[in-house]
Amino acid sequence: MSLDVAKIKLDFPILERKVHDKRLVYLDSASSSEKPTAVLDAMDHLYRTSYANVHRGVYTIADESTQAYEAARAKVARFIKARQTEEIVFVRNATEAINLVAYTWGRTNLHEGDVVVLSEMEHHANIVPWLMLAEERGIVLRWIPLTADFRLDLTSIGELLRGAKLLAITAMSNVLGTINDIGPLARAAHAAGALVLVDASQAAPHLSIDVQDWDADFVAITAHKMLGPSGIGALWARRELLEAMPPFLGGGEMIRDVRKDGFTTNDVPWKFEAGTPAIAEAIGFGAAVEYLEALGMDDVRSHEVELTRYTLDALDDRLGEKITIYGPRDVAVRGGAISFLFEGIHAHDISQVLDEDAVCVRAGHHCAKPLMRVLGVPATTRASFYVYNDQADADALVEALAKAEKFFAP
Amino acid sequence: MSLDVAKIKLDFPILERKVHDKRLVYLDSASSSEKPTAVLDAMDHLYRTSYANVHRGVYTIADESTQAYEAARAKVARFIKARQTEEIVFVRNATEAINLVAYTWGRTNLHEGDVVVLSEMEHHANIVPWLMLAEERGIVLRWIPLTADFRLDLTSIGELLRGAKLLAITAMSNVLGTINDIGPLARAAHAAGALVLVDASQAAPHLSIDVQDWDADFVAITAHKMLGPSGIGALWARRELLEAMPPFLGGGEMIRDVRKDGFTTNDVPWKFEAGTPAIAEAIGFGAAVEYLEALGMDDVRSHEVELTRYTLDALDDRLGEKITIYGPRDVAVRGGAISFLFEGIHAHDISQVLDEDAVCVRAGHHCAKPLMRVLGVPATTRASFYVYNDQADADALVEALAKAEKFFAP
Amino acid sequence: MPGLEDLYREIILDHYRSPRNRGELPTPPAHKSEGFNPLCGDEVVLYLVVEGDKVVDVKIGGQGCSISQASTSMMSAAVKGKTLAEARQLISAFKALMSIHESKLEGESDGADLQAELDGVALGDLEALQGVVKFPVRIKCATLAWNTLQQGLDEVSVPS
Amino acid sequence: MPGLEDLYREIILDHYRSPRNRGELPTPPAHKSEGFNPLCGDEVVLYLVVEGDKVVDVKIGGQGCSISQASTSMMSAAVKGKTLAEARQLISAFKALMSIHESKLEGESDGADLQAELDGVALGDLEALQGVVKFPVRIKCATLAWNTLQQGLDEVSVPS
Ligand SMILES: Cc1ncc(COP(=O)(O)O)c(C=O)c1O
Ligand SMILES: Cc1ncc(COP(=O)(O)O)c(C=O)c1O
Repeated sequence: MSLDVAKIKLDFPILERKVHDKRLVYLDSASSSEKPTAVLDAMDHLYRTSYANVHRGVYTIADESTQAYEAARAKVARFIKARQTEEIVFVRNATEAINLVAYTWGRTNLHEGDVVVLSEMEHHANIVPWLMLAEERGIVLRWIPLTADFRLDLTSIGELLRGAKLLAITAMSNVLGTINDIGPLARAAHAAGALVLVDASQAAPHLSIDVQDWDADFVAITAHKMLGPSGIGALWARRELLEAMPPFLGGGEMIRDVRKDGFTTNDVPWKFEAGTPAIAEAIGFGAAVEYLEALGMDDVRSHEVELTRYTLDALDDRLGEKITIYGPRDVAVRGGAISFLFEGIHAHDISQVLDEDAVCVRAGHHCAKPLMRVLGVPATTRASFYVYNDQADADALVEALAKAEKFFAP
Repeated sequence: MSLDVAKIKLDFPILERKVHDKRLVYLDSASSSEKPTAVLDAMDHLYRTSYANVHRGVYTIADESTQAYEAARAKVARFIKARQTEEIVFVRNATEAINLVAYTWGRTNLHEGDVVVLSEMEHHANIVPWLMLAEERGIVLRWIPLTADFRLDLTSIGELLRGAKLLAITAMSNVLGTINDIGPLARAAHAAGALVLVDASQAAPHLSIDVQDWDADFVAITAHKMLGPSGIGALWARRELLEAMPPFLGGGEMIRDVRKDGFTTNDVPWKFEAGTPAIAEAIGFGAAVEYLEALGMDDVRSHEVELTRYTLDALDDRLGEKITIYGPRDVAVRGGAISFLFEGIHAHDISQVLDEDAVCVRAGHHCAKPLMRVLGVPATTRASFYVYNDQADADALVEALAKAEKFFAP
Repeated sequence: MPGLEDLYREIILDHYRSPRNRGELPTPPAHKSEGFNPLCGDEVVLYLVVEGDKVVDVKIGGQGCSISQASTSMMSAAVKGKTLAEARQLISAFKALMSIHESKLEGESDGADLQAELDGVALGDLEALQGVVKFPVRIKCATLAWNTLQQGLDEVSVPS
Repeated sequence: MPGLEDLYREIILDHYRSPRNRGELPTPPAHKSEGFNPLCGDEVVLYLVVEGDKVVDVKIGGQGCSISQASTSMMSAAVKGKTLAEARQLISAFKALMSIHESKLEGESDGADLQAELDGVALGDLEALQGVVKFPVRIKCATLAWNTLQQGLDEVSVPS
């Protein structure tokens, strides 16, 4: 594999943790990733040497805080290849990023009967904000269906997009692992007159992404899935859109002037960052993308392709008859999230038994209930990989599953 | 003084920082406070031993993360004497807390011509969300004016509250230091049929507060001003209100079920916590309130009263003819934020010169432009105290101001 | 550190593999109620036939993890033939069994109140579920059936 | 570490204490423009009288910190009597003076382009403001007057 995982593991202090006296095998990065020392140190360093509120103080440490905060914005912009640093709005998470679009652009531009096109593999974060608008003002949702091999079924994409105002779609499914080819979809949407929102929560951690290449209008990312801290994410949007959008939250920092009878807004992106921002978290986010850049996103991806192939093969070999995998088998079009059903054993029980061997996997609907209904399953078990996982972790998964089978055997 | 400040200073690593070879004299806690090791360690410990996403995983570290996150909620609830832990909604900051109320309760209950009563000493965070509603749907704002000694002028409070739907008021001014007596105001508002939102951003760090005693309906607090990390704050609201309010942000965690044609919401408070929350930050917030509780909020308050009295006296003695203080002189009714004009020297220049002596003060409008216009000043300098400040810090301020005077003397 | 054997007692796995009283009943005379755990998708379907003050028949359906399904099966066996009052007492006792640990954690109670609920109630097989309290995330799995029972009893007591 | 003397050169304090060209002019013939720094509340009021292609009179007003006020005073002295083209060249040169440091920080330019802007322009007293670039938060104070000038020139060039 192209990453030196043994070395990478040393950067993640939590991997020294023992659970039930076993080494931690963390296979839930699609839910949230662990954090390297570089990220923890960046935040700690701020708090121990330069912490002050940003954008307002004249004194030295306030200036240092502000510069570090704005430098983090520039790092995130570079990571997703935004043309301008000011196109990055810091938010709490991808969910807030999408809601920000729904509240500001959405409530300005979407009216009764207007169409938003989603896919059946969306996460609740990219469904509920649109359902709220459907309830509130009668917008109409259309759903891109799935093929038998868990990819987007684009047979009727022309009809689906006809007259639509927005295509809101994930770049990678957190359940199926499926990678969607955004560029052509976005161009089709634009041709139909729709804007394009990309939920890159799963894509940004694992693929080299380029918001320009995608031809996207809005992109949501979330730091905690890409080695960054909790409490921070980003919305990228084309500057003209950000400038045209009304503000979202009102308060300090987002204003230019406030009088008793009105206010004027600040420049973008600050117009959308009301109140004291998540300062240390933004700086941690900056350190996370730097760490990923140092690994190289192409190597991150090829590592994941190899590890996913290895694991799919191992699951097949050892437990093929017991396990049904929900997601493409072609590793070229999927990420490292592997969802499956284990015959006769509920996902919850699988996860519980795996925990005995310190193997951490998720069980449930993965915040994608409409997809679960399409798949016809109530819950799946999901193992997912990241830069600190290796074949030994995949082996631990397979071994623990074999033990679970024995445990529950009648 | 009742706090052992020498000992407390050791808990704040940043206080070892030197600026221009001088020890840091941090007097900008009203903007944001520094953080004790206990808070940094709580977050670091999570990331190094137990970090995982909350509320979803069956495995050990996910359970540990969830328990620590929910335990933090219980600590914050206890700190402000909420009756129920579920009355605490974690948000990014006080600004988001107030906007949450404006978007959910406000957009459900406030219609054209409805009255919201504010005071002239509000922070933009408690003005702009209401100005947005004024613009969007024509609600009417009424303003409680100030007396000559910078307190609320309650002469016409009856008329101001008549027919009002909401009183939205700060418990302590971030500019004047003025403490508002919330209990009687809230009872008057309730008698007039209005609900009461208290902006406790400044009060919670410095006073022992009791949301029950206040008879409040909504209370906003922000961790970064009370020794906690950036990126986290809380909205407290009475449970019935939270239950009646529609959701704010849509996504994972806030739902009970999602179908293609609709969704149902989760129980409070999770209904308002869409997406992956600021997990480490909530835990840091919990550690911060525990640290404050260990100091004892009564001692925190009396320390501040003494230090504020000492400083006001010292400023008077040394620079009385040069300095105009904006805020009550009676330390019993004010906190430790001291705003002033220095004759002939602009606030920005004061702050710049003070930085040479590593004295950190704020210069500007302090996110309270309507108040600045009432005071008739474009900007003030503000020094503010917290638990790690002592008389030596106050002396450093006075000395540095005397030096600034000399520097700019013609 | 609690082990798997605390959670998955043999008797639990037995109820999971061979659930008692599985099936449906015509409504009416049976009353049907449904419980749902949104976090994991577990479902409990419960048919109750109450005559006078007695639960004369019970059938269960639904799907979910071993704990929720075993708990449902055990519940069905425990309430069948009981009076309404006895059934409600069982609910309280079972919830007490589940929450002693929780409340101690939060320091809200010393568990004495909860212990009182348990005194004098024969839980039988259900005691096997006590191990669940060492796995706090799984408590909801165990209580789902009982919340559904409570809901069912409430509904049959208020004739609709 | 830059010291106060880099920022507050004697000539700056002199302009701050005794601002040149302070006052108002009747409009018309003068053109009035206003600049505003929302962060700190600084204000610049600028009266320009342009005849032909020449700035024949300038007056300034407003209030703010020593840097913004001194910069305004220096600007007024520098542009008075200059042609419009010369005034615009001064704006570019001054902005270059202010941003060399900024752009180096962000690694976007090696400053060569900016240096070109400076070549051949006599900044005189204004050079004293170069120390401001070592205090990035104060750059906006220094440039406020110049942005206001630019706005004023733009407005007089487009006859309204
Ligand atoms: C009185 C008051 N209210 C609200 C706020 C806003 O707090 P935050 O920026 O954390 O949202 C502040 C602090 O800036 C404040 O002092
Ligand atoms: C595809 C996808 N979209 C959105 C989200 C929401 O991210 P967050 O919870 O950080 O807002 C997630 C993760 O849970 C995800 O996997």
